Amino acid sequence: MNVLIVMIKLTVIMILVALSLYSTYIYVRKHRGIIKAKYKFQPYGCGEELTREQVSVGSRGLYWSVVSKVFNKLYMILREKIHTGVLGDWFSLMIIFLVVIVIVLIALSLIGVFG
Amino acid sequence: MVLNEVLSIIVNAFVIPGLIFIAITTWLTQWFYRKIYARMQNRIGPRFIGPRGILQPIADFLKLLFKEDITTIVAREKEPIIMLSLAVGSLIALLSMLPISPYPLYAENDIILAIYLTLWPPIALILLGFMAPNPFTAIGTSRYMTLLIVCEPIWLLSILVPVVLTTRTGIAPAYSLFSASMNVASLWSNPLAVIPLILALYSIILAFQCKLMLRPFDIPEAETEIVAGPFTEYSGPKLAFITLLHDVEIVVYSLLIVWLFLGGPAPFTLTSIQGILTLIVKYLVIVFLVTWIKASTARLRIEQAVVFMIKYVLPVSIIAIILATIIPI
Amino acid sequence: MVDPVHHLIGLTPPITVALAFALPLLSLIVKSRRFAEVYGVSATAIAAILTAIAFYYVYLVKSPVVYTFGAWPPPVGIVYEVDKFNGLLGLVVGVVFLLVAVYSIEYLKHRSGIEWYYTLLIGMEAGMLGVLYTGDVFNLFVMLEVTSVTAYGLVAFYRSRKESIEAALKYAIVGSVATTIYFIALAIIYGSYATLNMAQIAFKTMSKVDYFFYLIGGDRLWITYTPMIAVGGAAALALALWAFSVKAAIFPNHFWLPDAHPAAPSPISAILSGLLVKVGVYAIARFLYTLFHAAQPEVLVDSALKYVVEATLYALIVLGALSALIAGILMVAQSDIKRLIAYSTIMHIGYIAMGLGLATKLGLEAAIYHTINHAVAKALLFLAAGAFIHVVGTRNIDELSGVGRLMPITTLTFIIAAFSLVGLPPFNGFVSKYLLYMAFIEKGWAPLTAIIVISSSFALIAYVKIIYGVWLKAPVKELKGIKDPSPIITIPLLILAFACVFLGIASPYILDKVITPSVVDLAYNPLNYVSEALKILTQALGG
Amino acid sequence: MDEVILRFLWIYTWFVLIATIGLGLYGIAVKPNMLKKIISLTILGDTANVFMIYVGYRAVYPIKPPVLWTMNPSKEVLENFASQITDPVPPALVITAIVINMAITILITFLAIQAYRLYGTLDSRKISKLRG
Repeated sequence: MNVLIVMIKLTVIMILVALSLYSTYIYVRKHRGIIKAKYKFQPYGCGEELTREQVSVGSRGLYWSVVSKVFNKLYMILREKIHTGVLGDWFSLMIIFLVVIVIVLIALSLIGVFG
Repeated sequence: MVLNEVLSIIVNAFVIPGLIFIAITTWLTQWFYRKIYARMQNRIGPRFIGPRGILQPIADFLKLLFKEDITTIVAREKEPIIMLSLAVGSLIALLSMLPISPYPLYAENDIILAIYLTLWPPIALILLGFMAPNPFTAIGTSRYMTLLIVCEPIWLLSILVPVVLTTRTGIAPAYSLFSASMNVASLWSNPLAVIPLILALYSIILAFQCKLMLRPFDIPEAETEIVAGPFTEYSGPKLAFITLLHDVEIVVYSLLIVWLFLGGPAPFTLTSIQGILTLIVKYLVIVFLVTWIKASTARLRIEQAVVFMIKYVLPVSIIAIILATIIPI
Repeated sequence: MVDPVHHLIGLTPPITVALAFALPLLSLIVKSRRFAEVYGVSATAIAAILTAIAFYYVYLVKSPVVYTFGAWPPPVGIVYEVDKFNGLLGLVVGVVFLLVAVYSIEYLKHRSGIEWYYTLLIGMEAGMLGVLYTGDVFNLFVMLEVTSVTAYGLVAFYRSRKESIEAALKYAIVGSVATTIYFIALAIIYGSYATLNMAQIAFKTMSKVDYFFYLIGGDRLWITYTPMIAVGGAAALALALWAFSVKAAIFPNHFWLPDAHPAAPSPISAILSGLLVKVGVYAIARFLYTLFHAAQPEVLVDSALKYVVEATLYALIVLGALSALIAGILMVAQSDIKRLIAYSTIMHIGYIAMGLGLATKLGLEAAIYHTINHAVAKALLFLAAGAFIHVVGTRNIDELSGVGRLMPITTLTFIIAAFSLVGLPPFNGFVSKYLLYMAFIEKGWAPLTAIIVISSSFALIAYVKIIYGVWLKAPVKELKGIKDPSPIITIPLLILAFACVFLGIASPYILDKVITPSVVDLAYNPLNYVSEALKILTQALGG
Repeated sequence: MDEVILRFLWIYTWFVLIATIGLGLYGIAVKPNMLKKIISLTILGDTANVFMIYVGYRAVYPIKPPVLWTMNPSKEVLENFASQITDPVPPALVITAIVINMAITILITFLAIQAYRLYGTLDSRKISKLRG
């Protein structure tokens, strides 16, 4: 059997199961009325009132806090030393790379020719 | 021919290892798990409903399912359920690739497919966390994603170990979850192959804990700290589906470990009574192990957890896969 | 007698160039905005039809097709040689350009200078098709310059914005250094192999025959085979691959990309990310696999070149892995929606480079299929992001919050593209990533798959960040009157989204019928590529 | 003696060319001023052109321009011609490259002028709004 056909079959299984579960939910929902009480529909805030603006965390603060804690050093090197946005810094890296590959490849070919 | 295909898909989706099988297994597993977890904490556990409380998980699930469905004004209404259903579906699809299914789906190189199927539940949980905006869900979900970055490669490499080993013994189809599960038992008699297998088993159990947010990696849903992490806003049927997904994950991943690392019913076959008993015993051992780790550890901080995984688990899995590719078989 | 279809195929880039340069002149006469738009769309449609003809012809009738300009035979005249590999990429270019040209009508409807925009757009398409179809390394240089100059111009399209001018300036300097270095590589190639025709270079790297092409030149150019030619070949390969890695944005030559791609208008970003970097990838693949036979190093006549080619392949894998990791790490930290997507391009180019570096059949299939899938999905991602930007007028993810709820079609297509790039089954990105994993495992380098997983999970997080910001987050301010943009924008989005799903679902068929033949044409059938070009010469010399 | 001097000059010129390429790259990498970067870029481009011309040149006398005077040459005339001329292909390539270089230099200079208008400086360390 081709693996990609297996993939399609698995997708079908997945969607079948998902559909049956989803229809269960819809069935349950239908048989259960909703009581309109305003406080129920407020976001949970440990007893505090959350305004619309406070509900969502800014996407920057969301990731940056965790990531900067764990991979702090890596980010410092990558952002402050390499991706500085200054053309000269980029070029020094690129030209080092150019010189290295030219020297390495020519050396290898010389080894191949004479060795 | 076509009928046969359709039948196999229907059986896989709904009977074995589909919804019926998974419902029964999940129910019994949750009862077992709660019982021994309680015992480890010097409690009794479920007691009143059914003999020795065996019907308690079903009662809990039904109670949650028929409660009122509350969606806050900023949250999404039906998308969480769609994501959760897809995640459960992906896990059942994963099971239908194992020999436990009467019509197993397999092909050459299907292992990556299996690994990608296990990616659906994390995605569902992440999106779930964000579908009900709240500071707590946001913090919990971002922690969960940080954990995922370190635990996904470990998960992949550890699963690859038995597959690579069995393929190197020349078994067809190559790199297949099915053939690896059928033939891994013979590797345990090879002293050289045992080393990578044990290393991989160690790392996959820790990755399991991490993926499922079990202690010591329950940082995303840290109770009393950030309420319930990604699930803070959920109640009623949605919470029922979340617990369902969590338990199905435990069942499916334990079965995966049992088959892929311990060879399922080996040394017997699945059709014999001894085989089924062996399978159940192995399964219970894995569930017990996971519960034991959960009960006996305390929660880490997020950066501690990440550093722990990078320092003590990721190198082990890398060593395991390198050994698996180089040792003579 | 030349088959008339050959004329159509060979003349595709020149026709497109002519269409590009006619537009400013015509717009002097017809001073209507509508005219420029219709002209732009029809010109790209003509190019798309021509590329489709080329694709059809090379797949079903004959491959490769050689077209000689002015009927001058190969060593003297310029040759366009289309095989299944570049025919396939040409089709992708044609289709994406057509969709982008349609999309641009609505996206730029409040901007002036639309005729210049379309001139540059069609010019860039002409350059790209030229780079893909050409069978001559110097013509590749010229066409690369055409593509690059139009790209610099389009990045600076918003010429009163600080960031676009800055990005364009940096991009232009970096890019022109790269092309100059490539020109030096050409000098070395010409000095070593005494020809600029790809088929002939491919022939000379694999045979010791003192070939009769050296009609011109003194004793120094009467090159009989000596092992020292390998040194020239190595130097040329090093310089050329460096130059192409700038165009393809492979670490450490990727710095210009995250600046340049977001600064352009969104449809241009889609082209830059989806197609322009692929031109660099194409050139790398062509040089390594057709000219220097990296997939079958045993046919190389110099053992020295074997070392060189193998070292280059290792370098590609290492650099591809580094690109993927670094781009993944930096992607998470971005707060500008287009900059984030631009970093993802670097990551995927890293994957493609790794696939190219593996030099196995599976690896090459993965690389080529991923090239196409990424072109489609990334174009869709940029166009969908552009639709958000068009409606709301900001690129900051936080300021876009909640917009997606009011724009369901755009959000749906965006999510499909994001999931495809993360590699969830059954979308197309999964299939090519799957091939890449299997290529690594098959080669016995299973630990390297961890790099793909780590970078993919970074990508997942980054895309979830956008999905969260755009769709799930509660709106910060009152959103009024925001709805899905007009069908001119949404129809290209839906077509590309359908392509994402289709390329995933139909992948067994596509792999079998399209990708594998193109891999064979690229890497495993060098004699075919060479003999087609040489046949013409023999005919010209009279048998 | 002539041979030695010729050889020395030949090698010396190659050395100078490679050094000039290095100089151009150095200027682009190190000089902070955008205008100086552009000047270095033109130095690099012109050196590349000279390099190309040198590839087509022969240090073997007699040298003739690659122009054939007879309409229907015989085989001997052609062979004699081919052994004496310089290679005409590199100059043809260089002409194309010069035109392209000019176009690019004009474009980059325009961009630099525009950058000066917007940023008020040509210092590449200060033109770094985009980063990270």
